[in-house]
Amino acid sequence: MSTHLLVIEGAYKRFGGVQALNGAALTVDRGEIVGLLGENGAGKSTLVKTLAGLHALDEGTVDLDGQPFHQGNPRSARDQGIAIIYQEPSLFPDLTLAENVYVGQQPKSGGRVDWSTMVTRTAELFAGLGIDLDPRRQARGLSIADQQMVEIVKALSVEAKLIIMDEPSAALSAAEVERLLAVARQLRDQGRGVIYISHRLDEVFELCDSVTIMRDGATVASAHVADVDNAQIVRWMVGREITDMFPKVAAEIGEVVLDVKGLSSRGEFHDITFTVRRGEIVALAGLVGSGRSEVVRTIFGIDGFDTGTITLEGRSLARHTPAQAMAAGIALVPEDRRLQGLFMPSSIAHNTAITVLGRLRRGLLLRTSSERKVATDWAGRLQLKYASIDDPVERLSGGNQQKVVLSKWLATDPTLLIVDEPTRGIDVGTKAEVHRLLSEQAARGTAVLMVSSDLPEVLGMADRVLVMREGRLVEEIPRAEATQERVMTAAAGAAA
Amino acid sequence: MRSGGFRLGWDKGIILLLVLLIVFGGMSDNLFLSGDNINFIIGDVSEVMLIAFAMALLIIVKEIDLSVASNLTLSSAVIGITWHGTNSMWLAVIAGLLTGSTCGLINGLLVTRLGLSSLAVTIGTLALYRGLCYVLLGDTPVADYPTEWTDLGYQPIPGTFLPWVVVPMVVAGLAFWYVLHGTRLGRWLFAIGQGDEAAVFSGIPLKRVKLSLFVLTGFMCGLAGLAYTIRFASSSPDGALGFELLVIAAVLFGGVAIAGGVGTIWGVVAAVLIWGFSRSYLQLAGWDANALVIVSGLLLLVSVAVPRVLSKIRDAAAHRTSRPSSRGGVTPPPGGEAEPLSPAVAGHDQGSHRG
Amino acid sequence: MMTKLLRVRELPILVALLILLLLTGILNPAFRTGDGLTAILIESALIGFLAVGQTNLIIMRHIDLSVSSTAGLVSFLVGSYSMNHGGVTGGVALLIAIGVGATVGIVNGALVAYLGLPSLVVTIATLYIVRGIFNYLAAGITVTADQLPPYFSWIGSGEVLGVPDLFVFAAAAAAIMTLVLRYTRWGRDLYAIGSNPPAARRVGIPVAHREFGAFVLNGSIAGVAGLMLLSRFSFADATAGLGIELYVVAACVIGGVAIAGGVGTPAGALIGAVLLQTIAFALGALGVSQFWQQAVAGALLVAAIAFDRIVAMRSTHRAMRLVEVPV
Amino acid sequence: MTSITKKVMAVAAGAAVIVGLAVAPASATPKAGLKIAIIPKAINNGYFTAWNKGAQKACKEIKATCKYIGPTQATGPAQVAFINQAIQQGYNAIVLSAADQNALAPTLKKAKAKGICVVTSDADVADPKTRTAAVLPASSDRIGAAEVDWIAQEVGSKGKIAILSAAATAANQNAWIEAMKKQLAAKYPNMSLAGVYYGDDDATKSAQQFNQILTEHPDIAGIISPTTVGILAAAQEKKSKGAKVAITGLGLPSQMKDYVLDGTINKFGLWNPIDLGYVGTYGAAECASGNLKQATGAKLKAGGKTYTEGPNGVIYLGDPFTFTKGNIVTFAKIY
Repeated sequence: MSTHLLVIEGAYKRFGGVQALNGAALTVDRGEIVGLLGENGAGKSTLVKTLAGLHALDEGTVDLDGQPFHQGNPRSARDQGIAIIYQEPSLFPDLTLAENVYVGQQPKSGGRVDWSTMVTRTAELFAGLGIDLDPRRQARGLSIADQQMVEIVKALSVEAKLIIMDEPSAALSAAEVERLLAVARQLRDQGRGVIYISHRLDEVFELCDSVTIMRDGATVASAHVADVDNAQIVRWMVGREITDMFPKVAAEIGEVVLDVKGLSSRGEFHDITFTVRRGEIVALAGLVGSGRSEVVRTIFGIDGFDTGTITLEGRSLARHTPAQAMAAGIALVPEDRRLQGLFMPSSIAHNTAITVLGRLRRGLLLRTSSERKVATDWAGRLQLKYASIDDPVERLSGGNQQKVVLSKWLATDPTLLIVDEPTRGIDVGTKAEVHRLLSEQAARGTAVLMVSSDLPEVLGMADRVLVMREGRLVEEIPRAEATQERVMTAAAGAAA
Repeated sequence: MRSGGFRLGWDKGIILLLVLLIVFGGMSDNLFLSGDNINFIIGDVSEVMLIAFAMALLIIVKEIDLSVASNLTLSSAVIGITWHGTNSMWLAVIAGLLTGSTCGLINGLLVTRLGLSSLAVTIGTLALYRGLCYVLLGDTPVADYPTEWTDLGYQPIPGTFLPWVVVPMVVAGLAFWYVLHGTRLGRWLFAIGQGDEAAVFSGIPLKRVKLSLFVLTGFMCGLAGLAYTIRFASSSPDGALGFELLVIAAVLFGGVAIAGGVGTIWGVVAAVLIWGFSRSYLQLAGWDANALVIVSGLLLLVSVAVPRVLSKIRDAAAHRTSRPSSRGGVTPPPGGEAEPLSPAVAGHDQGSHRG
Repeated sequence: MMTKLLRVRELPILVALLILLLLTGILNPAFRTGDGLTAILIESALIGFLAVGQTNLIIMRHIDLSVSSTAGLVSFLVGSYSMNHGGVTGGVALLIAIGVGATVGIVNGALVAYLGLPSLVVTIATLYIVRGIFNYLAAGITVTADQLPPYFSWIGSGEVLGVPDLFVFAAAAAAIMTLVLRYTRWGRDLYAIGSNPPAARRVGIPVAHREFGAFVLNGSIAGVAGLMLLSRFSFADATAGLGIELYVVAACVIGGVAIAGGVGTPAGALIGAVLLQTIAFALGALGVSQFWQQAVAGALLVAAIAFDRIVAMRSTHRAMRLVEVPV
Repeated sequence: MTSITKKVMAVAAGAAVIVGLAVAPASATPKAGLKIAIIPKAINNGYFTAWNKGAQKACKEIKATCKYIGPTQATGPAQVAFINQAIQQGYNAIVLSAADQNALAPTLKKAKAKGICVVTSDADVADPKTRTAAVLPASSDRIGAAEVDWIAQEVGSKGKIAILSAAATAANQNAWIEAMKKQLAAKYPNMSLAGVYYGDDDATKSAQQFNQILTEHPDIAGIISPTTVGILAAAQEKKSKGAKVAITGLGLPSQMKDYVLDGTINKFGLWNPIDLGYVGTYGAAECASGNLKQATGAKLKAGGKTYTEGPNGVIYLGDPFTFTKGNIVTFAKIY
């Protein structure tokens, strides 16, 4: 029996236009924590989904515990001893915690589900990991961190051999991260294999035994943590010239366009004050869950706010709707392309024109032809790769979908363009194009407010960097002084 | 905005079905296409058609209204009561339309303000509005409407064989066609049906649009109540029983997807006419009334099953280009993992450039 | 053990029921003699029994409107069989009931579970088709008491300690199904599917098979309900069971089975059925005129639905909304 | 109208039925080869199956082709489609039991405009101008009074009674109920009407309403149910609950036989639906042949008996028969 717990070699997988896995490989031993690193879009989550049994590889071999891993069936993946902890776990809100742990495999006695054993066993597993949750309470309303603990306990309940943690620490506070890392070490000491996926290199160095780095769907390197340093890992991860990634066009900074003062919304963010000037790109940096998306949603009018003022070109906006924000000249490219940015079954033409229908009516009738004209015009400007303007957007690649969302909002000719994670999950090539577009738009006098968790992007594009932590604006750093350490310190509140 | 794969074909297919039915029916039974019979059929389907227009829009935005039949009867009852009270038919008509719209408003507020499921709400209001009919009329139907109004019910428009009710039907049909397929509001309806959240993020006033659709449906029930009252020259509390399932069946048969986001007005018009003409044809051919009920059930099933089977076949075929099937399969990787701040690299570090 | 069954969710409607019964008892002497109570129980037996099968479907975010036609068809088929063959044994009656009911369930289940059609549309269609077939066969024919074996009316009118046999039968069915849902893996899967369908698939629960099974079970229950109809009235004609499908759904909703799925028990749905019937009776007993009764019942139904939502909204902390993330 | 003369008329009417069946058809004055549509309130109802038997018998006698067409739901709007069918297919006459007093008026006007004779039988429409004649069992007053007399005999002319009717809007039932109220006030001072309950001609609802009556008025002495569905449901409920309340009203002998024989019901009445169908068809045929107009005093010969039109073209066939243990078995075979 080979010594390795898991061996993946020569893995290939294509989704429509995107080659998600391009010759990936990964090896994990029992009692080892492997850090799986790579930029987003590098193929990490596709690999995870393969192991979760949600789809099968086009090519390549996967051996688990010496036997070939039976792919493509979630139940058999679980039976073969693989458990996944997702960054946003999804439990069964109406069921109790004990049931969530034992769903589909409830302990039985005398032919019927044995509730008391289920509760006591769950309590034991919780205690084992130092978690004080009541197994009888409903899962609805549980914090993300506690949900993850339930998922981990679910893994323990099936005696999982290999536990994959897919960016588990993203939305956790420092204390919750410590608890998570301690639990991971416990799993390793129990002889299980752990794959830890994260962008926080400090956690990786603190926790993992070895690292495997992926880029553009392939495994570029793997090594023991002791033999490598931060910079080497980054070079493997990024592996391309940084500068051409962020074509910064010099823009003449004009007067204040957006002026936010003392903005607070209970439980989301407090006392946010900043300005964005014409022609300026301001980045809003910080960890996921630090409240950045909530701020821009409020500026755009999706959510309300308790105190403070929002003024655009001198006109104040209060309890306004997105429609009023758009009328005032604000545009928001939302965080989730699929759920918030696009109407997936609809055509490129309809998606692009939806925000400017008011202007398109000629005579009585709003003709699809006028929508096609606008969409074709913008598709050209953004070099969109598409067959016909009437194709549904769900057939486009991630990068092209983002271009449609961008053209949808650029078509409104906004004075303030807000973009939330503009280049998340799109191929490297399109990323550079999006950056070029943003800086050209700024050069034309538009004020740009960019929420981004991609530090190279923040440092490469922003004229000013505002850092948020746990709902507060903690630091404002001009471009010249913006460095990795300073932003990280402000964002994580701890030495990088 | 009529995307949505095969559905596109269904609304054309159904118009073809209508033409075939009329041609085939006409050839095999010369009474079928007589002016009188067409006059009857148009009158027979008028109330279903009027409400189906508004119901189609509701289903496109993923909502539904089961209270339409009770609303229709309540509006008719109010017309009766007001006619007795004020002796002016015009006041009665206005009162009826107001009643319908108010009932729609109540449904709309419960759904949009309280976030209730429209199915659950309208099961409740179906019973409530029907009960109010009995409160207003008790056991005495209103039947003493002025003859110049009730004559409209059966005398055709002079010089033609068409009943007067064809006027509101055509006007409403054109208006709804224009709104759904030719205006910004129409694009919004399809957008809401295809993605609630994306609609809000595109600046579409979701709650206000849905509320106005419920009020519009209520108004159309009031209008249908007026047509019903004139057609039967009376208002009684037990009118239009079981009517709501008929309207929903017609709308779905017309190509409007219950999952929302897809549908056409001409598809619905064709579906209602097919229902009217096939009923009349089978009846003239001596079929038993029960057989008609079976036929309408089968037609509804076909209207939903055929597109589904074809899209499954299309998906299976498309699978060779490894596009995952939409049912239960895995959608392509979501917009990338939520990525925390990556301290990976300083902006100016010249990483070694490879490949 | 029973108390655990009626968790918090069913408590409010149980309290409402007791208050209403008390109120009518005070205001109307007949109630105290138990006659009124027996009458309510016999009336809610049929709707309560049908609610048992419907609950399984609503828990999984589905619905089955064809139950009234199935029950009507079975009541007529068994009646006419007995008329033509000079009587019918219990076994044959059950065979016809479950056979016909399961067949309709299989058609509904296959179309919804394996072809993925929406259950509202499919069951409206089968409601019409089965009603059409039923009326076509029953045109002009009426089966009367003398053409039925005596045990039908004996069951229909029998009582155990004042509680009508039919209600005992419905209550037993509700109790058993509640236990099945609570103590078997099949039952727990239904709640998981209704609570978070994508997560249920991800955990490997065979969602389609569970949906199919629940439709076949509901069809069979509707078939047996046809026998209840027959024994209740010793009479079968084309109007049997007409229009009760929406009342069954209303009973489930009032009984705490949320339309959004994942919550509710058959026992709660039975209580919902009794509550609906009590409202009708109480209004009559309180002297509310015939014509006001349906309006008040409708208003109470809307209030119950709204109340359920308000309670649910207040109990979830808005900030911590659990995200249903499709993988 | 003393009870004696009522008895005499009852016997005479009964004789007419038997005579009508046996004697050879009178000279067929109506034209042969007429096309007549027989439209019931609903086709799935036993009462109308019997009604249609009478109509078909008349059609055979006058060599007319008659088609029995109608809706599954007993509502006016549902009947309109079938009246239209008769108009479209060029029928000469329509025999109609109106499910709704008012809703059919516009369509009947259209039929009249097309020269189609319409005769209502069993249930009339409100506007006499929309049809030529109406063949009804007896005047609503006579029917209402007879039912009150039957229940009075059962309860010894004292105590509370209730009425279990069909739909709230059923025109003939409401007319009979008015007559019952008048009869109670006039003849039975120490009997009182507790209330009117509506079973909507639905077995389930009728049974529920029966229980509602018992619950609300535990001291109820008698229940009148002027509808075949209501009286059957009431009898079944009374028997299964062993209730003591007296029950009477209008019911089909074939459906009520058991309950009369086992004493659940002692006396109830009905006219012969076969007669109504039979005479109604003759009326329609005579009208279509131009022999019958709507005029008080006009004569209609049918099956050897002559009927005279009262005001508004209404022909009464005579009082309802009363069925008791004695004659229930023979009548149960007929209808």
